[in-house]
Formats: sequence, structure tokens, C-alpha cells
Amino acid sequence: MNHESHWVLGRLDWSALPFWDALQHPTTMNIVNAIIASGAGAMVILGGLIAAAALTWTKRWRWLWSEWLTSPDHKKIGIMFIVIALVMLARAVIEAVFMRLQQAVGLDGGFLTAEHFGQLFTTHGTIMVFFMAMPFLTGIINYVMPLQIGTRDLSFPVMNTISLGLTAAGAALVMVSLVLAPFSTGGWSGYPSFTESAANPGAGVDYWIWAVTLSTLSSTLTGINFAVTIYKKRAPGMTWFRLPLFTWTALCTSILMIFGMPPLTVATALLALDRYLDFHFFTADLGGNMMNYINLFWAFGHPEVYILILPAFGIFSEIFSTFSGKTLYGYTALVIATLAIAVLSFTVWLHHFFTMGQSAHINAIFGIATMLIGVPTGVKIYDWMLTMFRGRIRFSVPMIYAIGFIMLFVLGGLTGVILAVPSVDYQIHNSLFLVAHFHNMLIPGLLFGMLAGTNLWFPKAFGFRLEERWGRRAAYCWIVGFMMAFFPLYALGVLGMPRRSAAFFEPTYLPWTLIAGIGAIVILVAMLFLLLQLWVSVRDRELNRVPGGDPWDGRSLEWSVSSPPPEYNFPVIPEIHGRDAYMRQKESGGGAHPRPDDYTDITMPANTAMGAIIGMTGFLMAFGLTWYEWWLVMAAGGATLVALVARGFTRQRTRTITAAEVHRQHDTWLRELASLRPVTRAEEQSSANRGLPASPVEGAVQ
Amino acid sequence: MIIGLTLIVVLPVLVLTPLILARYRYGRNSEYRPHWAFSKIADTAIWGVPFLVVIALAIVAWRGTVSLDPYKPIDSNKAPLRVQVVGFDWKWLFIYPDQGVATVNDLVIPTHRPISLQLTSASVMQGFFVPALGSQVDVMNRMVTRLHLEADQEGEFPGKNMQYNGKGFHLQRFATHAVDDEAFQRFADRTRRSGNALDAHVLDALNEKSTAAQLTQEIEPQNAVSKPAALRFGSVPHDLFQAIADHETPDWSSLTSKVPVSSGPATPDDRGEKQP
Amino acid sequence: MNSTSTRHPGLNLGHAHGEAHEASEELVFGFWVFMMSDLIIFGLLFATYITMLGGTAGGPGPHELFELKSAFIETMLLLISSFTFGMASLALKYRSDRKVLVGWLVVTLLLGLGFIAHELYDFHKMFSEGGVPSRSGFLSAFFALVPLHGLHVTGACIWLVALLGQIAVHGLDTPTKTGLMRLAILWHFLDVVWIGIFSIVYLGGIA
Amino acid sequence: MNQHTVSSRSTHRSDADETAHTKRAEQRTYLWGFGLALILTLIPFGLVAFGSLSAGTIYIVIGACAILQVVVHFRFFLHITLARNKREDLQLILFTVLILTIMVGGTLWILFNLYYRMMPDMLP
Repeated sequence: MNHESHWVLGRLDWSALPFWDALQHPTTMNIVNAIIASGAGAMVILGGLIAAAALTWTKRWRWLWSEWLTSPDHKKIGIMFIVIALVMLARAVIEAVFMRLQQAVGLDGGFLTAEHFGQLFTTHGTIMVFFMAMPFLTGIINYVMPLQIGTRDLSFPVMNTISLGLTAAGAALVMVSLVLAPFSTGGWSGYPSFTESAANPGAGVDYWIWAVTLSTLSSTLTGINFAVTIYKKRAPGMTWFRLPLFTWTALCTSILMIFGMPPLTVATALLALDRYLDFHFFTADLGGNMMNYINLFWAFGHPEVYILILPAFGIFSEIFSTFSGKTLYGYTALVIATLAIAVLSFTVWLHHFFTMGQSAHINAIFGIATMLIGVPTGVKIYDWMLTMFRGRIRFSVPMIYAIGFIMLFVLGGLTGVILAVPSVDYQIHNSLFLVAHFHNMLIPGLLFGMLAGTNLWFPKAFGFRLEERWGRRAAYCWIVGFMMAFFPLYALGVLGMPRRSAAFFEPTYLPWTLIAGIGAIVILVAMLFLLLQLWVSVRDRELNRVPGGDPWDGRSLEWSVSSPPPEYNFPVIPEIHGRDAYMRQKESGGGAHPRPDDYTDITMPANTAMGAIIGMTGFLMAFGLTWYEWWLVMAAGGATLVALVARGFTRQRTRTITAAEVHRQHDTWLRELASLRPVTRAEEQSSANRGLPASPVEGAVQ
Repeated sequence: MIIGLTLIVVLPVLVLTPLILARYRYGRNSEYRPHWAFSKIADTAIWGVPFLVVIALAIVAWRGTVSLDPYKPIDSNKAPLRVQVVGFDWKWLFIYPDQGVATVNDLVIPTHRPISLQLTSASVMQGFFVPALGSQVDVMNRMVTRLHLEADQEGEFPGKNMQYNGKGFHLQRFATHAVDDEAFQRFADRTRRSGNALDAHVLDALNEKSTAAQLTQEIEPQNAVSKPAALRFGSVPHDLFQAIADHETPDWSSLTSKVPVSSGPATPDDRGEKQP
Repeated sequence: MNSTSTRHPGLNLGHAHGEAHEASEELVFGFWVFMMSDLIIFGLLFATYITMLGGTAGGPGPHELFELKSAFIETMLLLISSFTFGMASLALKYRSDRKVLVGWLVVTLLLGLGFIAHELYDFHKMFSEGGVPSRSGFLSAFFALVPLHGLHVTGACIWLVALLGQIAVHGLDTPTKTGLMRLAILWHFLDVVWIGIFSIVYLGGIA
Repeated sequence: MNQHTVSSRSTHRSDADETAHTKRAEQRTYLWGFGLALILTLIPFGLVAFGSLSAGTIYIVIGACAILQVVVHFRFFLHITLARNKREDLQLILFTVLILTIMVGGTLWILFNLYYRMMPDMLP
């Protein structure tokens, strides 16, 4: 690493190329690792080139710009968030497979260098949390929540594009680190003083800091946007206790984002000050100490866990109720439990560092607070079981994920309680037991939730259902693969194997790591099946089209509009009279899709380049900071300021869709609806399902 | 105990969920009540039972945490043996202040006698852990943590670093040899007689980022092949541990020559529990 | 009258502003939420500062570096600017002559700039006395907390200039009015944060 | 709201009076706020600059004045009151105070405990 700064390139030089090291020291291991790393870098470049070529070939650049990148439509922004999440998921799963394979053959060695392994677990964790989970749940809330509360957009659509831009910039930065290496080896939590420049002078930690910072800013803005939307833009009659449960979890998630992200902003900012300006917050000398970083990081980290899990809880609530053909059991209890989890999640962060040496009483108090969160979580699980009780359960793909979730998640809860006891945690902290535990919470909890949500709402967004067979195969592979990959890690943890080990020397570990390695392959197969599911679904889209907009006999408002919904969501803002608003309407017998008396002009936000601009300048600033290219930082920072001020001076911020146009579109859809044959739930998975359910009670009973 | 209590809540989920799924699946025409959404009895149970379980768990956790606090000395009629532990990248230094010896990656302890450890790190944060003997604890630069252990049987137990600290992390392992009192005394005497002095040169080598094998290569090339990673020092500056913790220079003048002066029994006095 | 105030709590434009009053509803609430998120950042920096008080590492501490007089001057500048911004808000709300509004805003801006200038001068003096952030953990904590507040004031001043520009170009239309509303909240909020800095850092440090 | 959409000449007249009246009232509010804030700044400043109280007492006075002054700013400048119709931002602020208390209090508690046990030289 060259620390003489070039005036244009900063610290960037040839050694940033992923194969440079192998050219200097051509050992077998270095060459193998260089091939893997260069292959990854080449995939990033190739992927970019192929995308660019495809856009040029099909002359779609203008379309991409005006229909997507500058669109303030919450639905399109939601979809773009999910696309980012899926791309990043693919990368992080591949990394996970490499790590599991390394450990499967890791007795006395393995094929990866320790340095490479360190980068793998760091990028894997960073991506999964900040660039897979966060964009995924943000995307789904973005898409669904405004439809559920009966509004046309978020409170701040332009800020929404900026959130997207910032997340995209962070994800891009992580991707660029494959080409211009290295990334940090400090883990997703980036503890100093390992991440201080004294121990880690290279660009890796800086990549991590700025990627995470971009993501954090994005999430804070998103949280504000969601919370204000839910507070201020609910349809008339949509009182607090009539909100669909998913919206409730979205609200709690956004509150956690608003108050949980600042500690991380502080932690990474102070670490950056240490690294760039020689401050002494977390250094080993001159009055610094890294314990405050760990404290701040987890003051974010624990609310973050519930940011990740709560939306999935909301999605599962919708799924259990919809696919059991039943009202959600214990709505009020679920709302109270969600709120309780949100508040309690701010009171337990110390359990991430029980072993740091604070007094036993502090440990015990935080341990007990942790167990307390188990109560509302347990209540939720039982509420879902009672929702299925006396229902008519249909095993569609979302429901398979949901069932896998409920069975596996309680096991994660069990191990969570074990870890919450400080005296036990002293035995298994930082071992693979911990790794197994949080994957046990996050894969069945978060990821299954997101995949289930994608299967549930895909027909809403694109007008056709996802194919069921490949979907089911993917779901089973996820469940089996998860169990094979992570249950052995519990055993390894109890045997004392530390997390983040590139290799080990105890032959007793070997059978377990081998099973876990096979499990990782099964998960890779699950990813492949997901891809196949998407491909087959797009190919057979005519067979699975659901113009009626309600393929699952849904209960909340998003199912009351066409699939895909018009950009203004609702031709006329609905009036709400109770919970499960749309189901109520269907059951009332007054017609599920009443024709309004008259239409009015609809004002929608105009397209804006703000998101694209801020995303671009944010990326350049972060890149410049990472490589010490100060001219770039100045230029990008200045451009950001100019863009923000200029935005203040613009006045053409909305455009109007005329009443006549709304009327015409609504009429077209209502005519199409009239031509559809209502189906019972027995035909739900067949191509007879055109998105118009038979009247609810009769449809479900058959 | 903890698992048992938690299973009170977990087991019904694992058992009842499949039963519900089987009984109420679509097309089976079991009882169907689409609007049933509340039952006082069920709600009392699903809030009450977990709550009671958590109360029970809280009591267990509180007691366990307070009694198993790693800072708490172990009750015993024997005086504890003091050991000072320094985590380097990527090896462990064990100092026996009362015996005046030190080892690298080789913790020799007597059985049935409490071991009182003071720990610090000369580098980044690390986690000291001997799984067979009990608690782990974090070691940090400029800070001194405490840990109390006791071996109930003789044997060799692997010890590790649990907190990632760079590419040599997985190699930062050490062996804990629990032996009887006499064997321990022999170890201390032999080490004092035969070991090298832990001088400034050795401390510099320790501070480098290297594994124990690389370290041996550097300071004892003649031994590197025959017994790698088993470095022992018969003479140690008396304030070495505190000097490392305080970022100060040890008192090198307190190093004795290689030939040891015979010393009395290595039982620590009361000073042992206080910080120097 | 009452029905409108229930919908528009806190600082507001007043019903007479019609469209702008309605538009400010979401904007102002959203800005409040943002401010509260920002407040967490300040809160944690205060906590960090307090935990770093012992980390002077032999370097200069509060007694050697802080001057009560200049801290007091800065406090007064900010407090008066809060008041003048209040007057500007009233001028906006009650549709006084635009010159009155702009006048109060310019006075506020000058006070804000005076505050920044004085603070920079303070830092300069601290630097010359060896009080640089790289000297110790304590000074690092000081230079993360206090200049962050200063940066906020700088940002608020830039925003104020931009709004004056908007008034000149577009007049007092809805976006300008809602912008002034939000800036008012930011300005008063920064004064609240300064109470913490004045009390904890300066008074607490010297007492 | 409806009162204002229905506007006849006479209500307009009284509206103007009422507006002038509320304007004066609001101006008084700001003056009050400014005055109180000034006093609450001057008390601790005076005590620190010229007083000779014990350190403990001074800290308590500084703390009390600071908290009171924050309340004054919220009440008189930011118009956050306890009136029933203004609950939304009050809820927000109170929730923020709760979270701040947990985070700041927790941080101080944890870190000073750690200092006490592991690096006593960091204790002030």
C-alpha cells in the first residue's frame, strides 16, 4: 500500500488490483486466491458492461432514466430497492459458500488465505445487513405500505429517491472494492482498535466506513419518510387500530431507524475522525479507548436487529391471516407486542459484549431485559398459531416460508435465551454458536419473510403470479440448506470453535464443518431455484396473469386495486370503516369495486433527478475519501450543495393527471374485471386464478 | 435448567404447529371460523406463561451471573496462583510474577488450586478463552481485566483467542497444562534455571505481528524445529505486565542473569490479589 | 380557529396562509422527526464527551483551554438570534411588510455569522495553545461535539441565504414559507443544543 | 376553519382585530421567552464566574437552569405546550427524551463501570 498521495489518484495505485499481490509473491495459494478475487472483480466489470450493452442495444437508456431512475413513484423505488437487495444477496451468498467450503476443508489449512477469508466474512456481513436486508425491507415497505394505508405516495417522494440513491451508492462502493481491492477485514461490526489506522492503514476499513455511512444516511431518511407517511397520510377512517399489521411493523421499524441509526453514524464518524484526522477516540493511547465504540455500535446494533425482523413479522402476519382465510388472531395483542419489542430493543444492547468486563450486576440486568423481549415475541408466535387454528390453510409458497419460519425461529429463540444468560455467554461468546444463533434468527426470520413477501406481492407489482413449483423447491432448499448449514455450527460453538477462523486444528470439528459446507451448497441450489422460478414465471407470465389484482383473496387495501396498480394507486381515495378494509368490503356484499360518483384531478410529484445526482455525488465523495483523492471529495461535496440549493429554487414540482384520464383508466379496468371468472381457493394455484376471488366465505369453505 | 424452562414455551410451538397444519389444511373440512379472533383464556396463557418463565429465568440468570462473575475469586483453602496474561498479535505471553518466569503460548497451572489471572493486550482487542476451564474474557490494550479459573483434573486443554485480530488469528492458540503441585514446582524451577531472559529484544519480537512459530524462529532459531512455539523465560522484569498495560518501559535492570538464584517456595502472599 | 390549531400544532404559519399552512403540516412534522434523530447524535456526543473527560493524557484540560467570556458572548449571540428569528416568524405569520421579514432574517443571519466567526476565533486560540484534537481523547471529544454544532449553524446560515434568494426570485410563495418554518425550527433547536454545550462543556468544565 | 371560509364584512373586521390581538400576544410570548432564557443563562454564568459555591452545588444549579432553559425554549420559541391539541410533537419529543435517557444514561453507566474495573485512570 502506497501512502504517498498522488495529487489525482490519491493512494490508488497498481497494488489495488486484486491479482497484484500474486504477481509479487507467486505462491500457489496466492495464485488461487488471486484467481478467485480477480474472477469476482471481473464479474463486476462484466456485469456492468453487459447491462450497459443491453441497454444500448435495446435503446433503453432514456426509458431507464425517465421511467425508473428519476421516478418519484414509491412503487418503482420499492422495486429498485429490491433489485439492489437481490443482486447483493447473490454476491453475499456466494461469499458465504466460499467461507463454508474453506472451513469444510479447513483442517490445518484450506484454500483461502487468511487475509482473503477476513475480507469475505466482512463483506458478507456488511452486505447482508446493510445492502441486502435493509434495501429488501425498505423496498417492500416502500411498495406496500402506501397501498395499505390508502394513499398515493410517501410524504417526501423526492427524499425517497435520495434514499435510494444513497443505498445504491453504498452498494456500488462495496462492489467497486472487488475491482480496486481490498475491503476491510474488521468484520461487519468493525471494532477498533483493529480498524484504526495503526493496525489497518489500508483502504479497506475506509471502504467499509463510507459504505456503511451511506447506508445509514439512507436508512435514517427512509425512516423519517415512512413514519411521517403513516402518521399523516392515512386514508380517511384508517384509524390507528385499523392499520394492517404490516403497516404497524413498518411504523415501528421506521421509528427504530430514526432513533437507532444515529449511534452508528456517531460510531463510524468518530472512527473516521480517528483514521483521517488523527483524533483519539478509540486508539490505544492518548486517552482513547475502544470500549465506547463497541457501546455505540451495539446501541445501534440491537435496534437494528429489530429493524430487520419486525417487517418480516408484519409480512408473516399478513400471510398467516390470508392463507388461513381468517381474521388475524389477537390483533391488539400483536400491535402491543410490536410496540413493546420496539421500545425494549433500545434497552438490551450490552448483551453483545457481556465478556468485556463490566460488573456482574450490569450484565445480569441487561440479560434479564433481553429475556423480557422474548415475551412479546413469544406472544406473536402463539397469535400466529391461533390465527391458523380453525382456519382453512392453503400451502402456497409464502405459507411454506411462513411455516418454516415459525418452526425454526423458535429454536433460534431458545438459543437466544441461552446466550442471554451472561454466565453461559461467557462460554460461547464469539464462538460459532453465536454465528448459528443470529443466522437462525435472520434467515428464517428476515430472509424467509422477505422471500415470502416477494412471492405474496409479486403479482401485485407485475400483474402475474410467480410460478409455484420452482418456488416451493426453492423454499424447501432454503429450509433444508439452512438447517444443514447452521445446526452444525451450534455444535462447533459448544466445542469451542471461534467465529471468523480461516482454519482449525481439531479433527473433531471436521464432520460438522463438512455438513455445514454441504448445507451451504444446498443454499446455493436454493438461490439457483429462485432464479429459475423468476425465469419460468416471466416466460409463462400469460398463464399466471392476474388482472383482477386479488389472487390470494387478500384482506387489506392493496388488493383492491389493479395489478399492477396505476401510478396514483387509487382512482379515488377509499373511505375506511374497519380492520381488514378490503375483506370487509368484499364481505359486505355491496360490490368489491364500487364505481365512484365522480373523479377529480390527481396531483402527483414530478420526476426528479435529485436521487440520481445525490447518489452519484455520494458515491464519488465516498470513493474519493477512501482513496484520499481530495479534489474529488471537494468537487462532489460542492456538487451536492449546489444540487440541494438549486432544488430549493425549483417550482415545477408536481404534475396533474386529469379526472377524465383517471376515469378512463378505471373504466377499462372495471370492464376487464367484469369479464373475469371468480375462482375458489381450490383453484388458487392454477391458471384459472385471474385475480378475482369467489365471494370470501363460500370461496374458502370449498 | 435454562433450556428446560425455555422449552415450556418452545415445545408447544414445535408440537402444535404441525397438528394445526394437518387438521385445518384446506379441503379437510374441519371446523372453520373465519372471524374468530380472540379468546380470553388463550390470551391469558400466551402472555402469562412466557412471563412466568421469564421471571424464573431471570432468577436463574441473576444468581448464575453473580456467582460466576469472572472477577470473583474462587473459594478455596489454597492461596491462588497469580498469572499475568498479555495478548500479542498472534501469541499469548504468560507471566508468573511470583515465580519470576514467563512462557509463550504455554500455560502451566497446578490442579485444584485457584488461578488468578490479570489480563491485558499489547495490541488490539482479543478474547482469552480456555473452553475446558470456564469463562472467557476480553483483553484490551491499556486495560486490565480479571479472570479466575481452577482446573479439577490434570490434562492438556486447548486455549484460544476468540476475537478476530488479523490474519494470524486462527493460529493464536495455546496449550493449558494442568499438572499436580510438584510438577508445577518442577516446571517453575526448571524454567527459572534454563530459560532465557525476557529482555528488550524479546519484547520487540513479541510486539511484531507474528505467530508463535515465527517468534521462535526469530529468537531461538536453534529450537524452532525441535519444539516450536514453546518459549520459556527464566528471568522477567518484575513490572513487565504493568509496564505493558501502561505503555511504559519495563524496568530492565531487574532482569537477573541466566543462572538463577535459588528461591523459596512459590506461594504468593497477600500482595498477590492487589494490583501492583 | 381552534379546529385549525388542532391540526397544526407547535410553530405554525396560521390559518390565514391557506395552502402554505396545509403544506407545512407534513413538512414541519417531518422536520421535527429529523431534528429528534439529530438530537440523538448530539446526545451521544455529549455522552462521549463526558466519558472522555478523564482522557486528557497529560495534555491541557478544560481549565487551561476554555474561556468563560467568549463562551458567554457566543451564548448571547445565539440567544439573541433565536429571538430575532422569532420576530421573523411573526412577521411571516402576520403578513407584515416583506421588508420587515427580510430585515429580521438579515439580522439573524448576521448574528449567526458572528457566532461562527467568534467560535472559529476561539478554536484558533485553542490550537495556538496546544489544544489540538490529536493531542488527547478529551480534546478529540471536544472537537467532535462543539464544531458539529458550529457546522449545523453554518448549514443553517447557508440555508438562510438560499431562502433569502428564493424570496428575491419567487417571493413569499408556499415553498419559501414552509422553508422558513423549518429553518426556524432548526435555528431554535440549535440554540437548545447550545444550552447543553454552554452548561456541560463550558460552565461544567470551568466550575 | 369553517368560520374563515364563510367571510362576511363584519367577521372580517373582527378577524383583523383578533389578528392584531394574537400578534401582540405572540410578541409578548417571545419577549417572555427571551427574558427567561436570559435570566437562566445569567444565573449559572454569574455563579461560575463570580460565585464561590461548592462544586456540587454549582453543578446542580447549572443542571437545573439548563433543563429549565430548554423547557423555556420549547415552550416560548418552539410553541410546544401541554395543551391537548398539540400532542403529536409533544409525544415525539417525550419519546426522544426517553430514548436519549436510555442511551446516554446507559452509555455513562456502562463506561464508567468499565473504567472503574479496568482503567481507573480514565475516571475523572
